[in-house]
Amino acid sequence: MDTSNLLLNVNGIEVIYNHVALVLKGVSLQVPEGRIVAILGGNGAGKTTTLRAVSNLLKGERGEVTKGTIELKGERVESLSPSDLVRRGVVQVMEGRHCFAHLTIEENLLAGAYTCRDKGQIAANLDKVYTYFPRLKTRRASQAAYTSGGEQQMCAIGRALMSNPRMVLLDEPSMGLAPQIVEEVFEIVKDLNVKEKVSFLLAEQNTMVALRYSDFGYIVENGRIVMEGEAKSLADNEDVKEFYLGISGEGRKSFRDVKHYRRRKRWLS
Amino acid sequence: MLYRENGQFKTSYAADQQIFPIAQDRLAIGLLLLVAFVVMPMAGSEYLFRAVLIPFLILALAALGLNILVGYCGQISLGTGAFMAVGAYAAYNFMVRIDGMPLIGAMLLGGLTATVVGVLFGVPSLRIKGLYLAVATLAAQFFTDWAFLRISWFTNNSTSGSVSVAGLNVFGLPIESPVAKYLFCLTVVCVFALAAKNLTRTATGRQWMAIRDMDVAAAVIGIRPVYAKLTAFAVSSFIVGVAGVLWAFVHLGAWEPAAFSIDRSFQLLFMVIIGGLGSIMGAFFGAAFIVVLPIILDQVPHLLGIPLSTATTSHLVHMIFGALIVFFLIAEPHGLAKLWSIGKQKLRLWPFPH
Amino acid sequence: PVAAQQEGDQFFPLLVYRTGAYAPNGTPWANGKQDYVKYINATGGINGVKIGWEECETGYATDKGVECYERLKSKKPSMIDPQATGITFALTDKAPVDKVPLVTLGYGLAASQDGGVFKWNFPLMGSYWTAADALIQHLGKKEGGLDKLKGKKIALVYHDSPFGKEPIPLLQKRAQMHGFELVLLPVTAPGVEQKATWLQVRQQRPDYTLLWGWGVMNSTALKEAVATGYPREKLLGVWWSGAEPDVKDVGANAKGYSALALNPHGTDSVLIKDILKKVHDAGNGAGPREEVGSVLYMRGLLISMLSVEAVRTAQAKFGKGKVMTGEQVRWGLENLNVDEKRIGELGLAGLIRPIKTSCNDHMGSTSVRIHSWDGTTWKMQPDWYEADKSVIDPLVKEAADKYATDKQIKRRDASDCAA
Amino acid sequence: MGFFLETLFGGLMAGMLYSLIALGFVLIYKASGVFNFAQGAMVLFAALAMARFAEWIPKWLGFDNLILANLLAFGVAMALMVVLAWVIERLCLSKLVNQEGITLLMATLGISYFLDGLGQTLFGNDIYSINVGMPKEPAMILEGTFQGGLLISKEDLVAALIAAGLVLALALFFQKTTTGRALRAVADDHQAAQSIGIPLNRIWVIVWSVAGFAALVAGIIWGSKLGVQFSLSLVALKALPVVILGGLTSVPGAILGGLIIGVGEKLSEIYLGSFFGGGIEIWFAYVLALGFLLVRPQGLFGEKIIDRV
Amino acid sequence: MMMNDMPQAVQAQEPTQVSGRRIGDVVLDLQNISLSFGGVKALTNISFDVREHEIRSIIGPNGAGKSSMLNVINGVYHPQEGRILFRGEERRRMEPHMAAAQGIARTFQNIALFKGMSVLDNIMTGRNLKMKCGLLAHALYWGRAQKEEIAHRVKVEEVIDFLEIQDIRKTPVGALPYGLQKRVELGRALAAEPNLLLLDEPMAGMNVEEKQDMCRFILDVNDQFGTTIVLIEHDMGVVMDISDRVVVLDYGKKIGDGVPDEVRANEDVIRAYLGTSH
Ligand SMILES: Nc1ncnc2c1ncn2[C@@H]1O[C@H](COP(=O)(O)OP(=O)(O)OP(=O)(O)O)[C@@H](O)[C@H]1O
Ligand SMILES: Nc1ncnc2c1ncn2[C@@H]1O[C@H](COP(=O)(O)OP(=O)(O)OP(=O)(O)O)[C@@H](O)[C@H]1O
Ligand SMILES: [Mg+2]
Ligand SMILES: [Mg+2]
Repeated sequence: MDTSNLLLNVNGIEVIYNHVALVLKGVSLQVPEGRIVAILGGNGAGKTTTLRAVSNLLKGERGEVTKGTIELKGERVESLSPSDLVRRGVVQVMEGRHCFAHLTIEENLLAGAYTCRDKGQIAANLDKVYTYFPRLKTRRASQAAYTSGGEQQMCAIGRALMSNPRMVLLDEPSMGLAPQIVEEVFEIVKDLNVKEKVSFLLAEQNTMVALRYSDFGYIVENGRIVMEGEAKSLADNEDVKEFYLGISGEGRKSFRDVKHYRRRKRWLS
Repeated sequence: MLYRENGQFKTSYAADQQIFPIAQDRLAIGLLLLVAFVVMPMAGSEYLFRAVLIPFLILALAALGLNILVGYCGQISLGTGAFMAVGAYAAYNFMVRIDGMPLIGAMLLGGLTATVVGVLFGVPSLRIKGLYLAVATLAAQFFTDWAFLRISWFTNNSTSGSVSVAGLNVFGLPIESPVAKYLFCLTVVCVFALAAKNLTRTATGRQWMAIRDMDVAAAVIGIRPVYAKLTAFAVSSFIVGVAGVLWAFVHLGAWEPAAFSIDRSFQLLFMVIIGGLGSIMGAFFGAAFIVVLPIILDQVPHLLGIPLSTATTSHLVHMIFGALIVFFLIAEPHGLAKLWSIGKQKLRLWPFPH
Repeated sequence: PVAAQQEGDQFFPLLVYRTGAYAPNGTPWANGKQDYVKYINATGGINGVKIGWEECETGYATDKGVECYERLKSKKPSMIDPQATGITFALTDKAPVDKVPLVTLGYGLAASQDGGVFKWNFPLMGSYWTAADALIQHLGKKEGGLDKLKGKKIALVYHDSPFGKEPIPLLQKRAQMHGFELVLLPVTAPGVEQKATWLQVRQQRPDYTLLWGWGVMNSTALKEAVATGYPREKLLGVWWSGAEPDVKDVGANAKGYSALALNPHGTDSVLIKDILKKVHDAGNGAGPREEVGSVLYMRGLLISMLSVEAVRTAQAKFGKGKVMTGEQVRWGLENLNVDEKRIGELGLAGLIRPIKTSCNDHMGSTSVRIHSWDGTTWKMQPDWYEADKSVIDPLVKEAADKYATDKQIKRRDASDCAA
Repeated sequence: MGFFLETLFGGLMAGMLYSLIALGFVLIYKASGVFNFAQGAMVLFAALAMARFAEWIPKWLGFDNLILANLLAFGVAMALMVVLAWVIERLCLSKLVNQEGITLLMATLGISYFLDGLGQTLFGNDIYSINVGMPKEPAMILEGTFQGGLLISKEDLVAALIAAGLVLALALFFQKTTTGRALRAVADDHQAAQSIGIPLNRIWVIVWSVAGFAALVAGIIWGSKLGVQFSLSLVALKALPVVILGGLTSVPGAILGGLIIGVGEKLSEIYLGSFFGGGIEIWFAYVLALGFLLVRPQGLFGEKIIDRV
Repeated sequence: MMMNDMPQAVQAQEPTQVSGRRIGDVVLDLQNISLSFGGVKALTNISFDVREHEIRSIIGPNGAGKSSMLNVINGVYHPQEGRILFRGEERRRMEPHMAAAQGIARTFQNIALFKGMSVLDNIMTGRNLKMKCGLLAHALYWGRAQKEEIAHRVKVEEVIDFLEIQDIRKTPVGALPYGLQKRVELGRALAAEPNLLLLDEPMAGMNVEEKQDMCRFILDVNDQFGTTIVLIEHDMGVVMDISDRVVVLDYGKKIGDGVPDEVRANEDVIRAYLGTSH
């Protein structure tokens, strides 16, 4: 990978929850400026934890980074508060939506612009989000808690975009979105990446789409990086194909046929 | 001996569903009971019984009852003092109005009366939630405070409104000496703790917890919120009521409504939260913390010979106490019981760090 | 220091409250108790026996009080003054078992005056019933005779607790006797909001209003009286509503308010001058110097004084210069005889009336005066009132008998009294 | 009729004073989802600071001017409340991010103990007075219209006006500013608020300072009414039914709730009390609030309690 | 996932034929259901039915009203208009716990597990309706209550084995990763031995392998116990592969209904939801 222009450099971090559960066992990854990097991996692999470690949201989960370093443009950021990071342009879209239940969709979005002081800019951003997600516009006046799962997901993404980020940590953006919207979301990602040079670190289960849109990928299992490479080469890897894309030698299997066999991932057993 | 569960394979679900599945724990509890029932009565001083152990046991019982409501069923109550008072005054009335009413009978009837009142005040919980409910339960607190002062029938027309009991005995054994009182309380507490533990590890307890964690989802899987909430109120106020009887009859002997004031309610809530919500053991930890700590803090300057005025000591005790509460919450928001279990978990891993 | 004790001392446990809602009133009281003990020690002890003492903070809470009692019990206390009615109730059952006399000067259970049933309780110098009786007598006097009270309306604004409710039976009896109307207005403790109460006072326009409060309730009542324009001259308080903390914050607005004065105050007496010299000038005072001689300080002082007298009396019988047990002190309390001469020796000549207890009478005296607030200080009025035995005694007997039956206690017979 | 009106006025004014304390609860709840049981202790602490500094400052600086003394004392007390807010945030709240409501509630109880002790250690535990020149004597109005006229306590009237002004100002603050929105976001989800760059620590210091300010005003008004002493912290208990009746999250609710509770409890005590032997106002207030809640579980203006799957 | 990701091989499936053999009568018949919240029309005049033993999917864009539909079926929402026939009987106003009593279980889109409880306890709650002991028996525990607990524990262990979550049985669910939580939620629903199982996006947030597992569970349940399943899912691969019939909602209206192939070919559906291939 091109390391000359690193935006984010995570170096061998370990994370412990509740003082007892060691979840990340030395994860290192890099996000160069203006790139889209994907973290892939199964349930509980530690994707979310990695993102939380970067955005410093671990504290609220009673987790802590016990080893390793995290650098943003060469600056150590482990001890910064999440809001400091947002000010430096790093914003996270949390897994599981986390919309502000009592606020309306529009208030949610505006709250996302907290760090932005320029009124015109805020209005423009709001417009931008509404054009990205027209569905939000029609639901702008409902309390977030009463919107559908997908609408909340759009709201969460839109809210993060309101802060003019330089880098977005996207945790499972596709979750709960209709296929069309998933595609749209990734188009938006690409769009922002190309036009506004926003970098993305995204944790995603929808490997197929994720690899299609990203430049580089890491595969995490059990708190360790087990594979990394250009998105293209990952997508061509046989193991990745089989376990993350569901394509084996003879093409995609029907979900009906997977019924009665099962193979463990090679690196786990 | 290392604290390990390795090698202790459960061969039946019954074994797996024991209260203490780990052999070392069973041993420890056995020892603890031995000390409590045999060693203490021989070794303890009168002060220890009357000023520390008896209040500790009774308040632990009340905290246990409250924990069922708050910790297991998620209904915050600030009216615990009220239910203790109902238990105490009801038992008193059964005692003085029915000839030959035995102490145990009065105690259980007192508990039952508290149950009835508890369920009555629990009814709003079907509609009102969270902190709104918490504040609304204060209605029970202030109402009973008032009722036992104002309605002289409850106090058997005592002129001052304070009442007292004498000549307690159980099956002919007098409950007068500190040791007898201690053993009586200990027995009652053990019985109720066991019953509460049983409730909480079976379907009833799961229903409560389900309601606590997410009531809509609980309803969807077939738990009736009405039933679950009201049983929690009922069981909780029964235990709290019995604790009230013990507090009044055994600990104080003579009392006025102020013995069950709002301060008591808060104190019990402290115990439950500090000890650990949703943990039987937590009630004991919490009670120990809240009963014993101030006593110790109170004496420290004295013992060290630091000349501090009574007022200053007392203020310092307040400050340290408050700071410790915050400290423990920060260390472990789920209370001392959780801290304890994390400790054990670490012990299990020891000497490997993780 | 909160304690001073050595082996071979006569131990005085001092239950106090210097914190919480009642601290402003509890503190001078506690200081008075402590200063007198120090004073006795400074003057050589009780026939050479030094007093050991330890304070324990109750915060006016019953359970804390019980805890203090249990803690200090092991030090063989001479007697105990719980400083709160609630704690007194809780200890009344324990005291006989542990053989610790309870001294409740001016408070506690009114019926406990009856030593035949309450062997270990000593509500010295007055109970809530004698207080209420004195107040009614005072009103009678103001009106020109008790019969003039007929048709009058008297309101009782009281602390809604056993403390506040105690006077009610007596007042009801008096109301029956003289034909005045008694209006009961309870105030929920601690009494920070009394608007409704005083609106009722304004509506009912009672001829007199008796105030039966403690702590913040008193000053709030006075302020509300001011705010509703109720004449302070018609407002009379019990002795727990007539100290400096109660009027201090109301100041000149409380002018004209009167209350019972169970004890003298001021710094003119020989005793106080001596205490100032031997205790405060020696840097040993429990509280600030200005507080010495204040109403509640003096009350604390008196409690310690009478306790010391009881020890003295006991020593006279059981051996001078020895440490007395709780039982012996109890005997001393039951055989107190503080006559005019002794009062003079104590340095309070003319300021208190003789106190003489007996097996049946654990109160010893019911004499009380009235003092009035002139805007800056309490001014003592000259008249002494004595409770009317014919009114009080039957009530006491009835209540004591009821207590005895409830508790399955046998009334003490003559032989017990003689012992 | 005259008496009824008088009771009504009395109730309204008492209610306004409750609102003032209720406001502190509402502010903090609204802004952080914490039910601040330390509000009572803060009122006491602020009042003690005010009373003692007003006494000490002239002594230290050697002047004798009541107004100046009060102004300086107010400034110092307010500064103290800000410092307090900062310390509470640093040492306590910041370490309890994203915890459940009940844990935070418990922490505020701890804070309340601490403040009670600290306040009395620093400032003493006697009765102190705050004299800000509140009129004490009552005024008689409408003597022509009603027999006996209507007696209005001027002190209460002034206090009620101050309370109303403060409540209004804060209501506007919440409704109109971006900070207001951020505060509500924090109350809903600490972590999500952090994730979009809302600085929890600063927000909390601000809110606790504003609550400290409300406590100071309440402390001055109640303190000049009752005298500054420990019991002041118990006044908070009278504000609780107000808070839930008005809705935990609503500033206007605190006013209206206060008025309803104030009037309700006075009328009940005077017109119903005698049937029950009196002393019913305290529980009546709670029962009244409870009754309201049965109809509207979120209080009058509270945010609807969301339960959705 | 998009249509063009789906190799042709899959479409050789003939679900109708398979269904022909096992699918029975209509168990749930929804007629002209309308539901609105204030001004928002979540469902407008929707009718469809569910047959015994079938896997019936509901698809549609975000906010189409799919979850609301499930909420209507199990009594969380009460439609303003329309009739619901369950096993031929019309249901009047009904509360969720009554639906549970009739054998309707479900999972939720936003995981609704009991956070403070272990996996085992969570799944045990699913058997709640089948447990008969009362409060007193529970308090005493030994005897009847213990027997019952153990009997049900055996059943629950079967579910745990079935879902392959043995190693996390004692873990508190709050600490589990999202995907496993979804699985536990399914376990809780299965523990109730329902005859109608409502699944709201059970595979959201899972990778292909995990989805395959989930499909396996769903198909097995359907096969072995004959449980009727109503499934909401956004992964078209899954939906088209495993469902017997699919109903498509859009903005609260029904725009398509039929076997997967029909739906896939439906112009309206393509426009509103699937999108044209690109
Ligand atoms: N708050 C927490 N306390 C304790 N353990 C936790 C906590 N959050 C996560 N874990 C544990 O950390 C591990 C990694 O979890 P994480 O959420 O990072 O996984 P993930 O890769 O994001 O999975 P998913 O794809 O399901 O979201 C899991 O085993 C999980 O049980
Ligand atoms: N309780 C409610 N109050 C108000 N509006 C609601 C409520 N429930 C759902 N809605 C609205 O009804 C519409 C349908 O919501 P629903 O949750 O059924 O959508 P969905 O089809 O499940 O979408 P998704 O795929 O995003 O989960 C949405 O616009 C939503 O905002
Ligand atoms: Mg994740
Ligand atoms: Mg949905």
